[in-house]
Amino acid sequence: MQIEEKFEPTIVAFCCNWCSYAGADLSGTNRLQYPANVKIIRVPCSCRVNPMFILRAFQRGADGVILCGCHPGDCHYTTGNYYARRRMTLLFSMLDFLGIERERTRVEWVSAAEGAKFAATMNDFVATVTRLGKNRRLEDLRCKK
Amino acid sequence: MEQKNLKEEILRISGVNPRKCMKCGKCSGTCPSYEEMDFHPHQFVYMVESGDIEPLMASGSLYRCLTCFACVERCPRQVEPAKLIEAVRLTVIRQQGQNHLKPDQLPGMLDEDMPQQALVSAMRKFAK
Amino acid sequence: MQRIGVFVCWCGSNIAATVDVKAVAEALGKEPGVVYFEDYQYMCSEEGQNKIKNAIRDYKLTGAVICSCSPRMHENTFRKAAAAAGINSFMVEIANIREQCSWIHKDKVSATEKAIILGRAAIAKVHLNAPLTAGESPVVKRALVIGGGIAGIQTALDIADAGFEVDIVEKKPTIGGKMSQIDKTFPTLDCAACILTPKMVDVAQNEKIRIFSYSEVDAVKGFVGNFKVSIRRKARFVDEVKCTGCGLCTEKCPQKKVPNEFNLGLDQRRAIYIPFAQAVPKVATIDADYCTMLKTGKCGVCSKVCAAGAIDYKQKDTFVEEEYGAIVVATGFNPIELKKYDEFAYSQSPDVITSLEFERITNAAGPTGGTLLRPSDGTHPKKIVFVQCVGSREDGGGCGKTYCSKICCMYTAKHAMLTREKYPDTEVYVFYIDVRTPGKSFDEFYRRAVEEYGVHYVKGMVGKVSPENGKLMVRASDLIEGKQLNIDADLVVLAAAIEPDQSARPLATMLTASMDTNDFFTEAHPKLRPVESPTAGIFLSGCCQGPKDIPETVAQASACAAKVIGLLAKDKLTCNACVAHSSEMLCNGCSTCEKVCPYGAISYEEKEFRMPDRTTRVRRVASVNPAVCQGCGACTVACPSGAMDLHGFSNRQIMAEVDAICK
Amino acid sequence: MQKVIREKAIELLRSGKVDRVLGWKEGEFFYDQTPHLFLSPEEVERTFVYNGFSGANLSKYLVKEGLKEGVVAVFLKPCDTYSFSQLLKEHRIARDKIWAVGIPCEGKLDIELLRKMGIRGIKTIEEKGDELLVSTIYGEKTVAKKDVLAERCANCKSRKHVLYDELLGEEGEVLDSARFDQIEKLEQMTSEERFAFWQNELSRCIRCNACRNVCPACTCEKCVFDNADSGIASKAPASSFEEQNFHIIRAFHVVGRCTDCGECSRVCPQGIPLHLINRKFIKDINAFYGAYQAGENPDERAPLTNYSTEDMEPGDVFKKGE
Repeated sequence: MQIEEKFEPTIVAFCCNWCSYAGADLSGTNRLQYPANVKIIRVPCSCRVNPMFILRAFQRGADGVILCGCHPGDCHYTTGNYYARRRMTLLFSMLDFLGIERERTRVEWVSAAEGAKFAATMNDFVATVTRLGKNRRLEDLRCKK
Repeated sequence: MEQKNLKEEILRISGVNPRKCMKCGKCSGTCPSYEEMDFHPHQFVYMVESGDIEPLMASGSLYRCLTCFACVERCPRQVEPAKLIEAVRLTVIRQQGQNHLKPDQLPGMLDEDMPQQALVSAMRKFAK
Repeated sequence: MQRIGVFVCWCGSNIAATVDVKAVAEALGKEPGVVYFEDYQYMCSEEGQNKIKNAIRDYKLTGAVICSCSPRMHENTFRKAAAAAGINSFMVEIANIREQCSWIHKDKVSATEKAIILGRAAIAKVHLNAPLTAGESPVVKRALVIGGGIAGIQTALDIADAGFEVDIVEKKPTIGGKMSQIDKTFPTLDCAACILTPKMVDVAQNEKIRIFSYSEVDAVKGFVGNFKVSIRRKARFVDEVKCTGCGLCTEKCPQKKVPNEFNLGLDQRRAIYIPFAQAVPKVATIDADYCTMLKTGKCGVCSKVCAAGAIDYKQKDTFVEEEYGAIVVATGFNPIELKKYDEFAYSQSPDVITSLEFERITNAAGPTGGTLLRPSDGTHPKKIVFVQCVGSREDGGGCGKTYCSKICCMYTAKHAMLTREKYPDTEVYVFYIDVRTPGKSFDEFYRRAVEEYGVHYVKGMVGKVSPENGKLMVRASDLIEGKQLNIDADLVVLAAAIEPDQSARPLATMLTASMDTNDFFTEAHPKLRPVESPTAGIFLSGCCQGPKDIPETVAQASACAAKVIGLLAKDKLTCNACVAHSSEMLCNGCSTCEKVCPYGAISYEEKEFRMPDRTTRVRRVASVNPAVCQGCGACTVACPSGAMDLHGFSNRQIMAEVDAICK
Repeated sequence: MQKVIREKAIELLRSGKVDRVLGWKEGEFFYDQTPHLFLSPEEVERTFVYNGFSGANLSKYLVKEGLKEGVVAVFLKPCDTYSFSQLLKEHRIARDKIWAVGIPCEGKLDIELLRKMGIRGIKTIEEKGDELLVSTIYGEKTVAKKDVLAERCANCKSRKHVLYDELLGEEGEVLDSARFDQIEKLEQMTSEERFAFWQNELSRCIRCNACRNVCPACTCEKCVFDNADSGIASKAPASSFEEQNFHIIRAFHVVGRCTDCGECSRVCPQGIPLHLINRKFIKDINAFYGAYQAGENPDERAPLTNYSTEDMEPGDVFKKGE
């Protein structure tokens, strides 16, 4: 008999340096818990995130990818998150069109003051992805050891 | 007495300047008789200042003030509300036949637990 | 292959309590390229930094990974340490195992596992790191101040005092701003003109300061240290050099029915005017909207009376192009429009006025010569009601502002006090929600209004003002006594909320400076960098950043000047090292990147290339100005060919991190 | 039409106005044409063709042609002019070296549809209004033209030439096409159905790169998939996802630049409807950010280099349908 192991998803979170990464730090400073599944990659701005990175993450076995940036209007670089918003809107719509579960991708605007929001978002996202289970549709099997 | 003179009279008797009040409410916050009063110490100050004195004179609150001076002690701006209440009370008592306590009431109030001195002092306070 | 050292910090027990630091160090020690690993209680301490420095020297490290607190905390510390040990500071990467690991997880096993993965990602990134050097750009040693109110004046004077040239751009015909309209200043009650006009004269006489009055900023290009600004000098139809400011034209002009904006429309001026007697520059201006000559070509009286021959009806807007190293925004404020506040009858009765209008009525140089008279019938008001917080502290939905306008409590106390002083027979009521008087000698000032001048302060808001038979019936609540009041007032003065000037929003777009939802400029840091905009080289002075009274404005103006002087004192600026760069052989020249760059850092040039097939070709390629680029990376994603990449956050570095995390 | 075009080509070459002519050359079979650079009037006379199988969009060749000495004439169908205009907007073509001749197009044929009808051994096809007279080695056959029109032509979006130096024939108009119908049909499927659909389609991809090589938007100096330094270089498919990765990134790189010319699907040897991916992006752009047609207006900002503060959030895409 197989013993079913509890599914622990791999979540990649791209956080912009100025708001969301600071928001993530704040949730740490306030000791707000969220699952260890979330690993944060620091980028200067949400507009630095290439759709390529997101596909790459899924290809390499990520189960969910979330992009966090400053709230629209608050971008450190004034317009970065507006461009990111359009890019991600189109990309996510496309992924859905190709039959990839829409809940695996998310964009959330988290300011440097929203430590609680960051933790809550991550908790929710991890729960959602855990419910979806393993990402099979986008995984590149060659990358598995 | 006319309203304006009434206010001047009370201010003269008490020596209090109600304008100094900044309406923080600490006097009422500290008052042990608060629950039994219709008008609370801060309202006395406020209403005297705005010349709205007759309701105060008609109020039983005048006789609920213990003159404990907690409000005087604690007022951050040294307005001395108790003195003001005392002045309003005096204004009432000084009117003809307005004694709040009459000597013939005293026998009925005698009580084993109450020191007689309390009655004497009440007599002095509430009667001409 | 890099030679990488891994340094795991305990942060006392902050990290070590939840993360098995030894296990992390050992696991990361096994990663390819890692030749040294170590853990220590406080890596950021001098001893910890020495460990890093020594390891770099002893093990000939080319890169370092520090597993510690957030890079926002100590990245610079460790970069400096690495640089001191002789490697490029950008060869250091931080794995954030405190804020983003030990502090948010309780389970030691999963936290340790995560710390190892974060370490691996950092190692993967360092493998692809390359030494970066920040470029340098020269600084134009001149400053531009936009706005000639007290904030702009003070900033300009301070900068000029340090020996730098300053230009002031003021959209009105004269500098002076709101302060010139004010009668007296709290808490000392000295007259505003007496303290402001000498400063205005100082500005006019200062050799380092040029005033561009009746001018606006038209376009801003460039970047910190090297702004190129185009200033539009609006046609005032008067030659500024020739005009002596004698004022004869302003007396002879037949067009007398022009609302006088300086007195907020409470009286009238001529079509050619000098806003007030102490105006700087003291030069007449023709109001093109009202001038009969300009509209119909028939009049020309001012030209006839002008002995200096300064009138020029054919004058056109001109543009001045100037270069600056720093730009100061001092665009100030305005009271909000009160038309929507029907309950206060502002539009229905001339006797309901704003506080700024009250200032003009009580000002000796105002429409009434300083005598307090009702605008409607010129009688002396016997009962005045002041209403505080009109349009301030409202919930977002309405026409008001969510913030406290800050200055109203004090100026209302001032108005009430002055009224009672000059006219002791006048009854004065002030309706307030809170009286907010933080500031030196401010509360004492307010108490004086109450105690010495007998101003009736009533806690509660006015609900309704209705004009009735020449009186204003004011219905309000008295929250302390718990009753409704009805007052038959002669004059109602509304403390209107203040808002940033309308010119601020388009200016912010030109400057690429950020603003909050209320159109106040955002400071680089609300506490630690309050006079700088996040956009380098843009500085904030006065009410454009938030409501302020005069002492605060002047303090901020001087602080702002100090920051500007600090910038202008430098000969060269060090640029951001993490900038975009284009691989010319890959670039298609399609201009997509140029369009998304918020800083205009990308330009295109035709260049001759020797191609792989040994032909030469002239190609259109992008080039990034590293002095302008702020490193956001918008261009890198817009570029279809992958020619554009970002130093310090390259495509391959980020993908290496992704790979390390997803492994 | 072929006659008029040939005459124009010969005239241009003879007059010395142009040095080369870009057109279609007949191949081994009637339906098998290749884009060709004609250098002499004789060559034009001999092998230049223009008929229902002249589907190739010649605009992309202008990128390279523009680098050469001399002027090249090119014949552009309405939809090709969009690509031409878009390439000019991206500064990819030296305009002064191009003489663009707009030519009319009545819709191109899809050989696969003819084959599906069981028609083999085609010798010639004659267009007679709405009908086609197909002569094969097995005899003659008549088919309705609409039944064998290429999908992109059945859903033609425009018969208007957006850019040309001279025009042969009459100018057409922008049409109301039903090109998004199939996208909508796919959108209405469940996520699982869509995944199965694309899995079936994309798993056939052999990574021949024909779609990329023919695409007029894919004119990069070096494609990221060929660039060893890009970190995502890959030349062969190996698993189910690799093809998706390639096609998503390719489609994303041409968002706002794809004119929906349909060349990708035309050349795909595996018959994958690749244009649907690009068309989905176009449909989304129209729905989210207002109608946008790449190549139409050289001054308009492309949707991804533009923004509005009021733009929808990525999560909102899925809210409205539900």
